[in-house]
Amino acid sequence: MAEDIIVKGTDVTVSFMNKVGNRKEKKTVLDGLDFDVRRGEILGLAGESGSGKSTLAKAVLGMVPLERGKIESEVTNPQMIFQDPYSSLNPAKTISWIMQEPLKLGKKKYSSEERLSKVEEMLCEVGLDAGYMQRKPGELSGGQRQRICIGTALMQAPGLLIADEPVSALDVTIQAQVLDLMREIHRKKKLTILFISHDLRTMYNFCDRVMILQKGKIVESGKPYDLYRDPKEPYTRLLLESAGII
Amino acid sequence: MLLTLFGVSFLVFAAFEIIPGDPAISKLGTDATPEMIAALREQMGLNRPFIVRYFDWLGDCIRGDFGRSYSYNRTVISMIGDKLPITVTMTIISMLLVIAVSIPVALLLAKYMGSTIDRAGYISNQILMAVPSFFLGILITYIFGLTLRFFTPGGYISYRQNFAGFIGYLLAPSVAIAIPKCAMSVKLLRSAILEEWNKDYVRTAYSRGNSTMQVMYRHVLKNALIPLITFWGMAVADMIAGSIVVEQVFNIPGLGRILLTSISNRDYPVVEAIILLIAVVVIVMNLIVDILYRCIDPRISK
Amino acid sequence: MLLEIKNLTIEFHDHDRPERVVEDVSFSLDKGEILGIVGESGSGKSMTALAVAGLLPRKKMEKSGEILFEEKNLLTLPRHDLRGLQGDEISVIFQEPMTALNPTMKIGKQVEEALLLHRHMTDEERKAKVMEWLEKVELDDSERVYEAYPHELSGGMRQRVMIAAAMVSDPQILIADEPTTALDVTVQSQIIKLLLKINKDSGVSILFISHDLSLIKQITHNVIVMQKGRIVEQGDTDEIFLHPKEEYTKKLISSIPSVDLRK
Amino acid sequence: MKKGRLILTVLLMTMAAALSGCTGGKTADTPDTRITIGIPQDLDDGLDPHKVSAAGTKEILFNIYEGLVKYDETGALIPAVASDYKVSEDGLTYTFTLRDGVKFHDGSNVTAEDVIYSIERCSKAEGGQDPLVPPFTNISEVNKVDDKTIEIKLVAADPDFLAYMTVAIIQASNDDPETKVIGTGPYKFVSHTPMESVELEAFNDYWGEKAHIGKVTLKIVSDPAAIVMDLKGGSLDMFCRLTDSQVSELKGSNFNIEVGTMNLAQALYLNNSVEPFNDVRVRQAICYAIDPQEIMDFVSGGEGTEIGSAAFPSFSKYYDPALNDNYNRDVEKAKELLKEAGYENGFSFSITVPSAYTPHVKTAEVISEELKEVGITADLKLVEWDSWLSDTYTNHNYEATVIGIDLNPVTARNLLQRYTSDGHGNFMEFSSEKYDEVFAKAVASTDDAEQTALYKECLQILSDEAASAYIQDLPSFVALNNKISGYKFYPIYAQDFASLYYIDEAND
Amino acid sequence: MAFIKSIKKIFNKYHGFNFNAGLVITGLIFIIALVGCFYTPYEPTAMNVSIRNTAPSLAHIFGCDDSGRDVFSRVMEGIRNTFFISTMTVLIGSGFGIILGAAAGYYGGKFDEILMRINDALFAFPSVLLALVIVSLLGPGFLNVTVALGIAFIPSFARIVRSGFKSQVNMDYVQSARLMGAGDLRIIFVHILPNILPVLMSSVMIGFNNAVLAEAGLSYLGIGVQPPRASLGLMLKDGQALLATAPWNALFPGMVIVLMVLGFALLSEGISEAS
Repeated sequence: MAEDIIVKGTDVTVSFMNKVGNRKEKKTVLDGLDFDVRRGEILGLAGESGSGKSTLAKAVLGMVPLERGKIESEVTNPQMIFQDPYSSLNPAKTISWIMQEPLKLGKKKYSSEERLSKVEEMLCEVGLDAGYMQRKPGELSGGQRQRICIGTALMQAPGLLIADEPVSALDVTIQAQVLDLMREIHRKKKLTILFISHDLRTMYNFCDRVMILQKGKIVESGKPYDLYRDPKEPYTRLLLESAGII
Repeated sequence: MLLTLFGVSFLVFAAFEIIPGDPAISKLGTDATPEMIAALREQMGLNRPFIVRYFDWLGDCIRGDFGRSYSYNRTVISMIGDKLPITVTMTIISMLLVIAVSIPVALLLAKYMGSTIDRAGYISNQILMAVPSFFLGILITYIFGLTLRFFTPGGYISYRQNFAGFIGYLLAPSVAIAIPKCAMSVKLLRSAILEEWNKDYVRTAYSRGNSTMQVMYRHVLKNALIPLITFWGMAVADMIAGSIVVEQVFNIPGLGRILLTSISNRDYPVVEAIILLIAVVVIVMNLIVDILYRCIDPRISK
Repeated sequence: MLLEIKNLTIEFHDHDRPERVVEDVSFSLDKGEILGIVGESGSGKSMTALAVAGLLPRKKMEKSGEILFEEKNLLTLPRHDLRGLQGDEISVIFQEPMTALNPTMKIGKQVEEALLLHRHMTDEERKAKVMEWLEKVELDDSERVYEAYPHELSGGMRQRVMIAAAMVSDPQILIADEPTTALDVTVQSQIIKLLLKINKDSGVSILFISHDLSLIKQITHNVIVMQKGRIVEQGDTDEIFLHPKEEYTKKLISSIPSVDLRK
Repeated sequence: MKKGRLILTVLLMTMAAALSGCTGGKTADTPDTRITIGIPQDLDDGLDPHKVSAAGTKEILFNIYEGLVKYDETGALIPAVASDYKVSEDGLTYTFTLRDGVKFHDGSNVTAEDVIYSIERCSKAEGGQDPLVPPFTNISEVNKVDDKTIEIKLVAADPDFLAYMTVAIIQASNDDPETKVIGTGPYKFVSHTPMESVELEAFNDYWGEKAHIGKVTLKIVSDPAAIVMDLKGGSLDMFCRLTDSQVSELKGSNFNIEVGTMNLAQALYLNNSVEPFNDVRVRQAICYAIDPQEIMDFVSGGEGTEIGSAAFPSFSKYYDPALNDNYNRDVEKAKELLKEAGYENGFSFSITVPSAYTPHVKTAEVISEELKEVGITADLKLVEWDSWLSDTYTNHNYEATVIGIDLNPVTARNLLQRYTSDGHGNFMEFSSEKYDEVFAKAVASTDDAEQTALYKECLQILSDEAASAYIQDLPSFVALNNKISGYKFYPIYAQDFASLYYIDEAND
Repeated sequence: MAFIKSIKKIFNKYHGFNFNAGLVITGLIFIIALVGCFYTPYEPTAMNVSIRNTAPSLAHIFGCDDSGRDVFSRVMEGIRNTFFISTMTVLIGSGFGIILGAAAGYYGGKFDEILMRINDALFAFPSVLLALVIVSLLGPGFLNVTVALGIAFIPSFARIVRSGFKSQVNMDYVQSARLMGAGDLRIIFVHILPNILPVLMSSVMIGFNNAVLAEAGLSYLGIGVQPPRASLGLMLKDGQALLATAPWNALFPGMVIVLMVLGFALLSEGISEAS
């Protein structure tokens, strides 16, 4: 792979059998996809529900078997943050336990003091403070929880962070703050981010590149400015119009 | 489904390999000489290796021949066939009682949510669930049989002689079996109704101008019945097991009594046939529950 | 004036100390007007809408002020009369199309329920009215939809069914509580267009609740901005979007990601 | 001396006949009277009189089948199908004269062929199996003298042989006695619904005194608690072998309680081949530690009769009450014996008891309490009847057990052969040369008095060597509806329904 | 460590009516069982013919049974035995139930299919016969009944744990734990288990009262606790025959069974209500 591309997918196809009544039906979710993720970029992946964007994320993480094609990735420990803040943090554990977990599991061994100081440090980085250590996910707001998720994901200094609709469940003002945080982290740590969303407006200011996905196929991709100014594919134009951008 | 049946049949057959006691000895009684025992074992084919006997027996069962009872030397089918209607009728009556009692009571409790009636109903529910069925049987016989003379204890009338008397007598034991299951059904239905009540479509129904009763009967009850049906499916299996104990107390010669007597007589063919029968009934009940599921809840694909 | 609300206040009493959810809210709704209520979660916008629809829980709740509709105060109206209005004069559509419909009841029977409760019609008349509205909400193959169950339809189709079920009895007021939040962008814009068409054709006034400012901008004539149960600002939508007076409104408007394609 | 014996038996017979005749005062009952009798177990080991083994089944068949002679309630053998019989001088030939007018239930007359067929069926050993009645191997030949007389020749004289002549007489033409239940007794077999009930009906052409009650229903009641409730509830008129707690429940109800004995020897049977019971001193220590009277107080409210050895009271010829005082409760003596045997600080063992018999279970509980005072801990192991039958009784793997041993036929030889070293059914594993020697002499002697003395000496040895810790002959409580009377206790397992009758107000 | 912390958390979080009532009843019974180990007013097996079947009196508050033994002392011993058997039964049942249920729920697929089939087979098998097999395998008596009941309870626990795991396994926090490199075992026992603890706790309580009922049933049939030791089921059975003349023989054990079962039922309600 070219040295600046860290993940390359060629002819990626994923399908699964779903039982309708007693007949087994093959449903293709990703259909011969070619894509690449470059080091240090924020790549946007736009598409409506059923377009296969989450499945693509899982494919990149190697959690879904490919029917055809292959994905080469030099990233050793990719991490992911999710849309629903309520199910993305273990409700039975305290924040400090949750954030120490990646340190316990990582290859580098840390003593408990080192772990606590790293957690405190990360909490500040994501705009919270040590006071949150002993609290439980149930006691926090959606925005605070998403910040904890980001902090936890960064604990193992991942080569790639996949964000699956991280802000769409939050209030508009909170969304802006969380996106700012992610942009700052991207800048400071040169972190490559795969940003999955259905909201083209948010992606315009956030992503370096945007790929439009429809029914498992990449319709179009490019810089947001070029893409939004003269969309070549009718589907892209439809999305932009529905979002009131053009 | 067949796998389960196969599993049960193997478990039963293996069980009697382990339980001590030998059918030949139990048939010949105390003054049996060792030679007589050996000869009878030969005649019964007990000396053949376990596996051979198992597959022979399984083969016969599939062909519908469940062999002859060791102690009664009548065909197993005639014996069970004669007793099956008794236990089945009792289970059906108990089932009807459970359904007839639990739905109105649960609706009542759901209607007066949180009031004193709800609390009192709740406590009595818990108590009724806590009473062992044989204890219940005794209390019922004592109160309704001896003191109030509603029925003559032990006065079982066979369905051949007089059907009304037969049903009349079975009412009391059916009540003893049904009560714990009624309490459980009420509890389950009540919590299911509570759960459905918080769902969005109830609010939509209210927004259309339905009164509370209309919302309950047109929308919630049907959906709340779904978890209950699963419970009733499983409850039938418990009821049959429960009837074994209750048949003792009410002196009813049903399947339960045959099972217990045959176990103590080491009457292998009869026991194995009865247990297979119970397993079949349990599996059939689960099947019926699935089918009921499908027609009530369209979400499950046909 | 079709509907007038004067210093509406709602207090919850189920926790130890009473929690004031809506405080001193007053506004009015004219015939054929589309009035938006916008605010973040916890601003009380849904509570206000539910109060108008008469769907607030009766217990552990203190309500004061007036909601006047045809000279009747909906807050103090006896339940029987309130039920006469619900589904007939005032209808509601909700946010989650997946759960707002009864999963085990056919679509046709759910849409006709308002008619069943409020109109004396023969079965044929009722079916005709339902089929008429299923076509009006642009559902293709309305015959199949009539017989179908909710889980067999997509999110967008289900929301159209909700609209049909609400409009079938020609209500005067339609309350839409975040109707498109759970839908895809493309489907969202179709539903908005449908609501605008219905408003134009039947003159029904719509109370549109949302947290999405760009949506409010597209559909509403006037808007009310709420924060923590109080009205921060209200008035003509375009006027407020061009130069908002209150700090909070400014902050809200600025947080919409702007797409400036001119540079 | 032999002639004297002969006259004695004849005298007895005439007296019995006379006696039965004059209980009088009973009118011939109308056929529609009925009685429902509860029985604890179903007749689940078949209905063939020659093959049946369960005591519960034999009790009932007593009413349907009769032998050439039959027992009466005193235990004496009275003529039945045979009107009378003569025994030859050397005791080797028995001649029976058939009673005329004896009919089978299907109306056919009893012929000599039927009698010969019945006896040969029991003595022939089909295919290497033992004969149905083992002592019949002593019969050399059975021949028909004429239509009315049968002659049986024995290989060796046997004073008890007459007892074996109670074997049921069935029709020669009856190829399947299991299903064709036709006998000569006072009651006819009507039907048997397994696990439910057995129906009998009075046989109007019975040769002897006709049964008073027309229909008898035997209803199976397997749950002890239900018995009392069913009696009080009115669905049962009679139940045998109740426990004393059930009897106390029936006080004040419309039931009379008849008290008799169970005719069995209940004891703590010790497995003499097992440590430490192989030491006679340990066995004697246990006898000293146990107090039969206290057991009787607990188990049956003081009822029941103490026994000192294997014979039970109604076997009056051999029962010797003096043996009861052989081991009166003496804790010090028991400890002394234990010390001698090297078990100062006691030992522990388990008593296996069939769970279905409440009296035996309660006896074991009392024993384990009593043994505690001597430092011996006995814990109970309840097993099902079938496990007891095969594990304990047949395979002898147990330490101690509490059970009652009854007798059928009621002969001393049958009672005592069990204790001989190689005796059939010697589950106690008792063996003492002295005992074997005396028993052999007793069997061989032909003089009755000498034989009785020798058998008594055997019983003495059993007590002295403490083969088992003998306790009691359990009381037999029978609940009978107070409108019915005439219940008779028999020394053998027999329930005589024919003697029951309704006390009609009319004929009192 | 986390496990104990969450148990502590659960207990101090609940305060509903059910939970308190359940706690009071179970606590009372537990204390009686505990005291029963050291002191009982009379030797439970001491017989005294003079006081056979005497009515409850100051000396014998629950009266005396058919062999003149103090019913109250026997009930205390009975509670201890029944309590012990039920606890062991639930421990065995839930222990294996968790392992099997977790594996079936977490991995799903073929393994789940086979496990559930075995489960159904065990369900369809009358527990009476199962208990008989095990008791005859190991001999009657105290421990063997516990093992028998324990095994008979595994299917129901496995089913509950399985449904608990099925609902948790697709949650996002499980996926992120996997991404961080957590092994399956760690995910099952450290991550998922604490979240289904409330459901498990309430089913443990229901399991408890079914165990008490089952033990009573088995003793009724003569399998299980051997006389002269006492168990509530056995006392109930013997007491039945004396319902008219000495009803306290049956009523007090029966009442204690009902109380015990009621206590656990309320406790389980309290837990499931609050979770």
